[in-house]
This record gives sequence, C-alpha cells and structure tokens, in this order.
Amino acid sequence: MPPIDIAARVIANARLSSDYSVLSLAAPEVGARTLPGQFVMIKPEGVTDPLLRRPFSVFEVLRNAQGAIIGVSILNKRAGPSTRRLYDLEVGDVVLCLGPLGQPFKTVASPAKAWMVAGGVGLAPFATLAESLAAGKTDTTLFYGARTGDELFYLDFFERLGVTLVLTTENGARGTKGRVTIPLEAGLKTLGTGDTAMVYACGPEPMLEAVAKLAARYHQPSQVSVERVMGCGLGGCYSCVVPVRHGGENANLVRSCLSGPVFDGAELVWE
Amino acid sequence: MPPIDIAARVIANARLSSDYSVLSLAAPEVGARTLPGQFVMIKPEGVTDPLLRRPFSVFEVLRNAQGAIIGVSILNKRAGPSTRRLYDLEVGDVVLCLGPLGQPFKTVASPAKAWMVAGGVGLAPFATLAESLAAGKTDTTLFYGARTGDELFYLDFFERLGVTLVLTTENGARGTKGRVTIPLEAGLKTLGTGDTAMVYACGPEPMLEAVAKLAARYHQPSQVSVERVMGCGLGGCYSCVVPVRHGGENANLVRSCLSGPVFDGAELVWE
Amino acid sequence: MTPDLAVSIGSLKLPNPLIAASGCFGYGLEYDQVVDLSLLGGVVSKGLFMTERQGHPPPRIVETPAGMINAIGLQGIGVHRFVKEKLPLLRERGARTFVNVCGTTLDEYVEVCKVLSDAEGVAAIELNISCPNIKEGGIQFGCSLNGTFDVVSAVRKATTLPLIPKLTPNVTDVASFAKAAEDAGADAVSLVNTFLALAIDVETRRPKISNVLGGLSGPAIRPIAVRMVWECYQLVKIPVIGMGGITDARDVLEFILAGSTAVQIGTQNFVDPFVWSKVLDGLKDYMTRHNVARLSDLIGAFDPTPPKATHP
Amino acid sequence: MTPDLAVSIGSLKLPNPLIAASGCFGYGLEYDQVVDLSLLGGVVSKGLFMTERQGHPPPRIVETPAGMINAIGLQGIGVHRFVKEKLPLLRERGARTFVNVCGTTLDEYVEVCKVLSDAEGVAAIELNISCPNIKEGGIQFGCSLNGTFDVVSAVRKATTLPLIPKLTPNVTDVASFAKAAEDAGADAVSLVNTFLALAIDVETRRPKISNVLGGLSGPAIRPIAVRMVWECYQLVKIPVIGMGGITDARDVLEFILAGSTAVQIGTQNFVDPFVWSKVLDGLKDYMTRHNVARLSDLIGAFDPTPPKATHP
Ligand SMILES: Cc1cc2nc3c(=O)[nH]c(=O)nc-3n(C[C@H](O)[C@H](O)[C@H](O)COP(=O)(O)OP(=O)(O)OC[C@H]3O[C@@H](n4cnc5c(N)ncnc54)[C@H](O)[C@@H]3O)c2cc1C
Ligand SMILES: Cc1cc2nc3c(=O)[nH]c(=O)nc-3n(C[C@H](O)[C@H](O)[C@H](O)COP(=O)(O)OP(=O)(O)OC[C@H]3O[C@@H](n4cnc5c(N)ncnc54)[C@H](O)[C@@H]3O)c2cc1C
Ligand SMILES: Cc1cc2nc3c(=O)[nH]c(=O)nc-3n(C[C@H](O)[C@H](O)[C@H](O)COP(=O)(O)O)c2cc1C
Ligand SMILES: Cc1cc2nc3c(=O)[nH]c(=O)nc-3n(C[C@H](O)[C@H](O)[C@H](O)COP(=O)(O)O)c2cc1C
Ligand code: FES
Ligand code: FES
Repeated sequence: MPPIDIAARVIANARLSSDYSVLSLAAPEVGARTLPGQFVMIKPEGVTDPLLRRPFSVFEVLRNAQGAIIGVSILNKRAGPSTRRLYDLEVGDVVLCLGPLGQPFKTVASPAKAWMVAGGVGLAPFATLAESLAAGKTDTTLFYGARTGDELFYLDFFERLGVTLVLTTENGARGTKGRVTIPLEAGLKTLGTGDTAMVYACGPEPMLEAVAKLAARYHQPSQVSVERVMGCGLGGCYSCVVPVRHGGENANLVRSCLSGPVFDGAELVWE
Repeated sequence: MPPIDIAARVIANARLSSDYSVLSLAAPEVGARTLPGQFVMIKPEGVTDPLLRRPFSVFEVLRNAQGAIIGVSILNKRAGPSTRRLYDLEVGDVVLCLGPLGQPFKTVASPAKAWMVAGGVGLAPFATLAESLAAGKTDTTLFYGARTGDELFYLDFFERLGVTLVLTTENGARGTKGRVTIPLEAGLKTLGTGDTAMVYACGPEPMLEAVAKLAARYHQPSQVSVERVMGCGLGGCYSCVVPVRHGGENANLVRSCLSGPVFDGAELVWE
Repeated sequence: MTPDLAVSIGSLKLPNPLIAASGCFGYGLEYDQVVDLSLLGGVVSKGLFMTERQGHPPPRIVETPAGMINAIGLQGIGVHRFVKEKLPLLRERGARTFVNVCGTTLDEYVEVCKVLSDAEGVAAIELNISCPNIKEGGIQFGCSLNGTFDVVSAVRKATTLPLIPKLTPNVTDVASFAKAAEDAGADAVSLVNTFLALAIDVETRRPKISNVLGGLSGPAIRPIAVRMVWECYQLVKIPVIGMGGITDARDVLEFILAGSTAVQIGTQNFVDPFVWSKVLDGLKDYMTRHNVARLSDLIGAFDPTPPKATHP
Repeated sequence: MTPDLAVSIGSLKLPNPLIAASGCFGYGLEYDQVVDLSLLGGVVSKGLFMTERQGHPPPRIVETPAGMINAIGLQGIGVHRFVKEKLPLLRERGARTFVNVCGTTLDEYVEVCKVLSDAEGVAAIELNISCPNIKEGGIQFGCSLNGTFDVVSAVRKATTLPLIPKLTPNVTDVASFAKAAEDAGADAVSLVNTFLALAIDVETRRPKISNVLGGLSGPAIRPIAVRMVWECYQLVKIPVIGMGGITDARDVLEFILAGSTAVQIGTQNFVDPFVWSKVLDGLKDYMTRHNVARLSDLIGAFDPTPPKATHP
C-alpha cells in the first residue's frame, strides 16, 4: 500500500527518561499499513526550522480496547533539535507523519530461531517484530544493550510476548557488563550444525558491523537496520545511500530509504 | 532607565475575540520602568521564523493583590504570523520581552482636558495613559472606534477610572455609526476659546492623519502614536523612519522607535 | 469558469506551470505512489551523464537555516539505462519528462542529447551547466559566457527538442548568461541551481558533508532567486523557468509575477511530497479571488511601483 | 587559565573578534544603554558619505525565511557631523570605532577617508564598495576587479588608517576581489555584504520594500558567506573579517575556522541586542572544552577531511 501523510494528533508522550520518550500519534491509516522494521518521516506541524522531516522506526502499532488500530508510536531519543522538539510535544499537538516507508524485516518460522540485537534506541523496530514473531510462535530472544540500567525499556512488553531477554549495560548496573555482542557471540557458539538463528540488529553502526560479522563468522543469516541521514524517505534525494554488494559484484551505493533500512547483513559493505 | 530583555512567562492569554487577545507577561522589571505610550519588542522564545521581534504598546502594567508590579500585558490583534503565534500562546510559554522603548505620551493637567482617540487595536497605549491621567485628576475622554460592537474592549476599565466614553462602530451596532472622527470633531466644535484639549491618537494611519489635522484646525495640540515596520526598536536599523518637520525646516526622516512612536501631531508630515 | 493554468514553453504546452526540479524527485517514478505524475506540468529527471555514476560518499546533505546543502555528486544510471528503464514507464504515467543533461565535456553534452533525441517521450532537455558539486565540466561552462554560448550552440545543432539551459546563481550577472543562452538558440532558461555553500561542524572542525562544498537550496535562497528571475525576464525574450525555495502557491506566484513562465519545486518535495495538489488548489483560489482567467496573464505582471509605508 | 580572545588585524589589536556590523548598530551610541561598547572587539558605524543623506522611503525592510531584506539607502549624517557629534562620545565609551565609508565617486571615497584620517578615535576604515541599495558608486567599484583595485589604491594613498574594503557576495569569484584589494594595499577585507534580493507582495503585485530590490542578510545566507570566507582565506594573506547570519558562538566559530580573523554581527542585533555577552561566554566555553588557549589559533583551522557517513 502506498505511504500516506497524516496530520496526526499526539495521543500521549510518555517520557521514559530525560532523553527517551514514547510519542503516540493518532494515525490509524499509517498503523494499519506498517510492517515490522518500516519507518515514518516526521515533523511537528507548522515548524519551519528544522525544515526537513526526520526518520523514525515505527515502535508500536497502537490499538484501542476493541483491538482496532488507532495509530503508531515512536521511541524517540533526544539527539538534536528535531528529536528535542518531539520530546517536548504535548497531547493535542499535531505532527506530520508520512509512512510507512522502506523495506520491512523478513520474519522466520520454526525451527529457525529469531535473535534480535538492539543497542539503545535501536530497540525501536523490535517491538512490532517481536509481536509478529510471537504470532508465528517463533522462538525469539532479545539481546538488548544500553548505557545504564535506567535505559532498558519495555522489558515487560517483551516478556509478555514470551521473548527471552539477554540484557547488557555499559556500567554493569543491570544484566552483563559490556557490549551486547559478548552474550550474542556466546549464544552463537552454542548453536549446533543445522541450527538457524536469524540475527536481526538495530543500533549504532559499529554494533551493526560487529553483529553482521559475528553472524557471518558463525554462518548465520542477519538482517540489519541502518541509519543514514535521510532528506526525503521516498527515494527522491539520494542522500541516504549505503554501499551494498550482491554476490561478487562491485559495491553499489543504494538508497537506504527504498532498498532499506533493513539490509542483508552479508551484503552491506562496512565503511 | 535602560530597557531590559526578559524571558517572560505567559501569566495569562485572554482571548477577547477571534482576533484579539490580552497577553500577560511576567516581566516586573519592564513593567516598573514603563511610561504610558512606550512599547516593547516581543518574540516567542525559541522561534526562528519569523526571525525578528515585533513592536507592541504596553497595554497594562500588571500588579498583584498587594499592588506590586508583576509584569505587563499587550493587547494583541492577529495580523500575520507573529501576532497569530502570540494569540495561540498558553500559560507557561516563554516570550522574550525587550523594553520599555520609545518616547511616552506627555500628560496634561487641569484645566486642560485629555481626549484620547483610539481606532481598533489603537486602544492599546491608552489604558496606562488613562491611569496616569486619572491619578492627576485630568478630565479625560476616550473616543473609541471599532469595526463592530464586539470589538469594543475594556470599557469597564476606563469607566472605573472615570473616563468619559464616546463610542463608534462602523456598523452602528454600538455607539455612533461611522468613524470616530465624527464625534471628535463635534467635541472640538464645543470647545470655547481658551479651552485646551490635548488630543491623543493611536490607530490606523488615515485616522491619525485625520485626527491630527482636525486638532490643528481647531487649534488644539495633539500627540499621535505612529506604527512603522520596526526591525530593532533601538535605533539600530533605520527601518522605522517617518518624516517630521520642526518649525519651518525641511522634513527629516527620523526613527520612530527613538523619537517616537509618539510624535507631536503638528510636526508629522503625512505621506 | 475554471481557471486556466496552462502555460507554453515554446512549442511545449503544459497543463500547469508546476514542474518537479531535477535531483529532488528521483526519476519521477519514485513518487508514483504519492503523486499522479500526469497532473504535474512536468517532471525533471535527475542529472544524467552518458554513463552511470556513483556520486559522492555520504553524508551528502545537511540542513541550514531555512535551507539545506547537498552534494549528491550526480549519482545516476546514465542516459542509456534511463531511456530503457525509466522513460517507457514515465510515458505510461503520462508524465511530461524533462531530462536534466550533464557532461564533463562539450562532446558528452552533445552525445547525451543525441541519445535523448532518438528516444521517445522526452518533452524537453534541461541542460545542466550549473551543478556546483562536480569539478569537471558543468559549472565551468555555466560560469563563463563563452562556455555557455558554446555548449548551448553545440547541443542546439544536435537536437530539435526544446532546449533549456539551467543557469547557476553563482555569477555576477545572471541575466547576461540567459542572454548568451538565448543567442545560442535556447528555447527557454531555467534558474536557479543551488548556491555554493559550506557548513562546518565546529566540534570536529570538519565539513558537514563529504564533498566539503555543496549547493544551498530551500526557502533561504528564494528572495535571491526571485530577483534573478526578474533580471532575466527583463533582458531575454525566451521563457524563464524559475525556482528556488518554493513552498506554496504564494511562492509560485511570486516567481510568476517576476517573469517565470513555469516554476520548479525542489526541496519542498522532501518536506511535503503532497505539495503539488496544495499548490494547484492555492493557484486556483488566487485566480478566483483576483479574477484572473488565465494564469499566463500573470507572467511578469509584477508592478515595481513602491508600496506605501503605512499599514492599512 | 582564562581563554585569550584577542585577535590582530594588522597593527590593530582587538580584545576579542566580535564587531558590530555596519548599518545594524546605528552609530554605536544607540546601543550604549544595553551594551558596554568597550567590551566589543569593535563597532562599525553606519555607512557615511561626505554629506547627509535621507535614504530611501519606507518600507525599508521585509522579513524572508531565516533572513531579512533591507534597502535603507544609506541614510546618514555625513562624515563631518559624525566626527563632531559621534566620535568623541564613542571614544569616551572606549569603543574601537570602524567607520564604514561610502562614496558615489572615487574622489568622494578619498575625501571621506581624509576627513577620518584627521579625526581622532578612528580605529579603521571599512570601505563600503558593496552596498547593493544605491545606484551610483559603491557596488560599481565592488563588482569590477579594476574598480576595486582603483578605489582601494586611491584611498590607500590618502590614509594610513587600517583599510578594510568590504566585499559584495554578488560576484562570481569573491576571492579574486579580495586579491585585488590586497594587491591595492588593503590591510584586511571584510565580507559579506548583503545579497541582492527581491520580495513581491502577490496580493498587490508590488514590491514589499520601496526600493524594489534590497539586500538579504541573516541566517539564511550564512552557508554561502562561510564558503566565501574560506575561499578568500585560501587566496589572500591579509586578514579576513567574516560575517553573514551569525547568531551565536557556534556560528562565530564556523567563520573563524573558515579563516576569519574577526567577525561581524549584524541582523542578530535586531533579534537580540544582548547577543554579545552570550557569544563571548559561548566562545570561552568552547575554548575551555577544547583546550584552546588562544582563539587566534583557531583562525583557518578548518580541516576539510570528509566526515564519516555514520552517526556515533
Ligand atoms: C530508518 C531510520 C530509523 C530511525 N529510527 C529512530 C527511532 O526509532 N528513534 C530515534 O530516536 N531515532 C531514530 N532514527 C534517528 C533519528 O532520525 C535522528 O536521531 C534524528 O534525525 C536526529 O534529528 P535531530 O534534529 O534531533 O538532530 P540532528 O541535529 O539532525 O542530528 C543529531 C545527530 O543525529 C544524527 N542524524 C541526523 N539525521 C539523522 C538521520 N536521518 N538518521 C540518523 N541519524 C541522523 C546526526 O548526524 C547527529 O549526530 C532513525 C533514523 C533512520 C534513518
Ligand atoms: C510602536 C508600535 C506599537 C504597536 N502596538 C501594537 C499593539 O499594541 N497591538 C497590536 O496588535 N499591534 C501593535 N503594533 C502592530 C504590530 O507590531 C504588527 O501587527 C505586527 O508587527 C505584525 O506582525 P505579524 O508577524 O503578525 O504580521 P506581518 O506579516 O509581519 O504583518 C502583517 C501586517 O502588519 C503590518 N506590520 C508588520 N510589521 C509591522 C510593524 N512593525 N508595525 C506595524 N505594522 C506592521 C504589515 O505591513 C502587514 O500589513 C504596533 C506597532 C508599532 C510600530
Ligand atoms: C538533493 C538535491 C539534488 C539536486 N540535484 C540536481 C541535479 O541533478 N541537477 C540539477 O540541475 N539540479 C539539481 N538540484 C538543484 C534543484 O533542481 C534546484 O535547482 C534547487 O534545489 C533550487 O530549488 P529548491 O530550492 O526548490 O530546491 C538538486 C537539488 C537538491 C536539493
Ligand atoms: C538594516 C541593515 C543596514 C545595513 N547597512 C549597511 C551599511 O550601511 N554599510 C554596510 O557596509 N553594510 C550594511 N549592511 C550589511 C551588514 O553590515 C552585513 O554585511 C550584512 O547584514 C550581513 O551580516 P548579518 O547577516 O549578520 O546581518 C546593512 C545590513 C542591514 C540588515
Ligand atoms: S532519503 Fe531521499 S533518497 Fe533516501
Ligand atoms: S526599529 Fe530599528 S531604527 Fe527604529
């Protein structure tokens, strides 16, 4: 279905910490079309500075008590002017929300396992993916690393879905101390021949690179969601390119808004 | 006292109609310094579009129950992007408020009378002037013209001060039908030789011109508050000039933010 | 009476003056899902050379006050793949396709135009002699009057398609370049391409985009672009296609009053891909309010009489 | 260790690089009540001719996206009244006064400079050969390399005061103008003056300001101005004074990294007359964070190595 642009009212803006908020938008038409891993281009209405929209993974597809889709939420982390403004929005404010955009994650089915690897705000695309995997009864694990214990969010949500949680924090306050790739590698080592774990990753680029390379080393497939500066989200501007190599070809710069943001980890060329 | 710039919280924003609001700002230092007829340069904090501040007459100097000055208000009329934004502000929003600026009205004392002539939003500088005149027990009349009866504001306020009200509306819904200059001229005709009425005027330029010329024709002094596009309000940009003639000299373009906005009606050259 | 939005660029009739600017609309087909391409006056393709190009490494864009800087570096599929893969689909959609032609040499410009002349479904050629983001060719022609004359003349001999050189604003007197293009046989000129610009990350002391310099577009440049359009309109007889920072119908009208026969919308596509229908509605509304039957009556209708100092 | 903000323009030492731009700060004294003039690096006067001028009729300014257009038309009191009425007061305040000198002819430029050379308390002359808002003189010199060379040479012979031609951005290659100024004996160059621009009121079809055309300033132009400063810095050896859209310390640093020895702040004065102390604090903060002892070490310290495509 084609993306649409909704002038969406803010339903809620739950501040999870001084940096993170979950911004819920009344955009049922966007929610109804969204597949896990897709993103929206967002901008508060009436704001001309910053000029451009900003890309955000759809975090949740929101439903009312009757189960009808009423909108989407994003997991917003303050990084600069736009994310700061989104953090400050109040119920009733209006946000332009264009989407859904981009290629979604491909789900897997048993006996393959699904291992989601999230770094910080990279958790965002995994809530909808976990729901989709849970619906398919796939054995799912979330490797989730954050700076501090306070920045591990929505753990209940994933537990309720039956997702196994493997947590790490940089300061060791919660879960294992250190990078999320440490337990991931430990997990990969336990896989027997013939076992398949589809490794999904979203987070800082060095993490993505490490995860994709680990998966490859242990002969597991991976799907990584990359972040590039995006001017349009629709393939119009060519700002968002990443180098991708299919088979033995030379690397090509492809638009991550159209061909991504989710790519086969084995095909991305790390810069 | 030098003007100061306050990041002032909005204390209240009373919408008087779909176009007019009274925006009250917590800027005690500005209030304490303001003389009737002076103005402030205003801009919502954090807004870069529009870039420049906008000039507004100080409408009221606000006091708390104990009589201490707590801020100023402006009578805001929606005309374009900035005034629209000010109209939409809510309690707690922050507005940059620089002032007071410009030359105030000169008050008069009995036996001279004070006749204030206001057109529409031109009412703004007369609330503080009326208070000042009332304090001096000057016999004061407000000739106040508006488009409709619904746009005649703060009549109680002026009545409480003992100001005589002469109202006109364009549609005749309230007061005399037609221009405010009609009752003004009628009034001027009743003055005896030796009587003095200082005619104060603020409103649309054609009204100002008509009032100044009427006053001159009936040999009465006038002080008019003019409106020009103002870039800075401080004399820095030379955008706000008006032609003024002292005595027999050639007209000079003088900065209305420094030498005005209040000018001797007899010295302004009408364009 | 429905307002008549049609305009003509030489022999080329457009149902309305709104054209998607080069590099801001992919090859047009990317927007197929959100815009009915046949409703636009026209669509300009991304800049095309003879062969494929990878462009500059990212980051390729950065925002600035009321604008953005880009240095995409003309990543593109080359004219042959364009003719084969994109043109037939664009024709199917009913798009009026303008092709933005680049070259590193005069010969390359001519060759690309020849390929396009032999293809079906090209409405016009926009000759890009103004891209600030590549070193060779392009801007070198666009910054010299002789260079402009020479490349337009050479291409003129190679094609009968409507020929529209796109001018750079990074010159002292843009109107003289419009004149050189006219003298060399251009059917129209389009302007402005982007302004050469630099943004520095003061924390790292490095440029914000990989190419160091890039081109500034968006609302920030509009007042300069409108001035340049007016200058060209006064000097040349061929139609002027104006652009630079258009966001709404009022901006479009500003360019048309200043002398634009048609306009292009670039950066605003990124902000709002649905801009087209909003602008069309805005134009119709203006024409109704002002009792203008034909939009073309407004071309150059700017009246430079000074306004009054006082407000109503 | 307190950060050292001092910079030198030839023999002229400034306690910090922040100078109030011409035309945006009256004659300096207007701001006496809100800013301690002695704390600024310097203050540039409004443009001055030999005699008084009334300037253009209002409206003289209009806002545009992230900017404003002005055509004040150099209303001013003339150099004689300036020397008599303003200069003594500026000296009393401890201001370092730069005088922006205009002329309709080469001779007028020379005469005004002679008057200033004989006066006491002039720190430097900023030669305005770039005002886009008056027809005669000025910009005619500033848009021709020979004109620039000639006027700077002529004035050079008439004064030993630091001589700083102010360049227009409305040219193809601003650095060549900086070079012409250097060759003619200038001690520094300042840039940019405003960009020639036009805004049309589409309801009335008239210009928004009385002079029709005006000069665009403010944040909108900053990325172009920074680029031009960098170009000049690479070509000439004399100091470059950069300006165009500066609003905060970060913007100042961008200009300094690009090669500005000092900077001027214009339009932002209107937005925030208290900008000066905020910027000074911001500079000190940056220097502390980055362990920079002398601000002058940052001049031209821009490193054009491309940044990474990925975010941290
Ligand atoms: C497909 C995709 C999905 C994303 N999903 C989320 C999400 O769910 N939650 C979330 O908080 N953020 C997400 N991001 C990142 C988010 O878009 C940026 O944080 C945001 O654009 C920063 O804007 P700003 O104005 O606040 O800061 P800016 O000043 O624009 O940038 C601040 C920092 O963010 C980087 N940045 C700027 N633009 C982008 C961009 N388009 N993509 C990535 N980094 C950028 C800058 O390099 C800088 O380091 C996503 C990005 C992409 C491409
Ligand atoms: C000394 C002074 C005191 C004023 N006091 C008040 C007041 O108490 N209440 C009030 O509502 N308005 C007052 N104004 C007018 C007010 O400043 C303008 O309405 C406002 O600047 C319009 O800004 P905008 O962005 O909403 O609209 P814009 O789009 O900027 O302008 C809309 C209309 O207002 C006119 N305008 C723009 N700027 C100014 C300006 N600086 N001065 C006058 N007209 C302008 C424009 O020409 C246009 O017709 C005063 C103006 C001056 C000079
Ligand atoms: C991302 C981007 C890519 C561009 N690519 C091209 C191009 O390939 N060829 C060209 O002639 N102009 C190109 N331009 C310039 C635009 O076509 C247009 O001239 C300019 O952006 C001004 O219009 P705007 O302000 O509406 O964007 C590009 C502009 C942007 C923003
Ligand atoms: C209202 C106004 C008046 C100006 N007058 C002059 C002038 O008299 N002489 C001059 O050299 N530059 C003049 N300028 C240009 C500024 O000094 C400065 O070069 C330009 O505005 C860019 O800086 P900014 O973006 O910080 O304003 C004027 C600018 C403005 C906005
Ligand atoms: S964001 Fe514009 S092409 Fe991908
Ligand atoms: S408003 Fe700037 S001089 Fe009066």
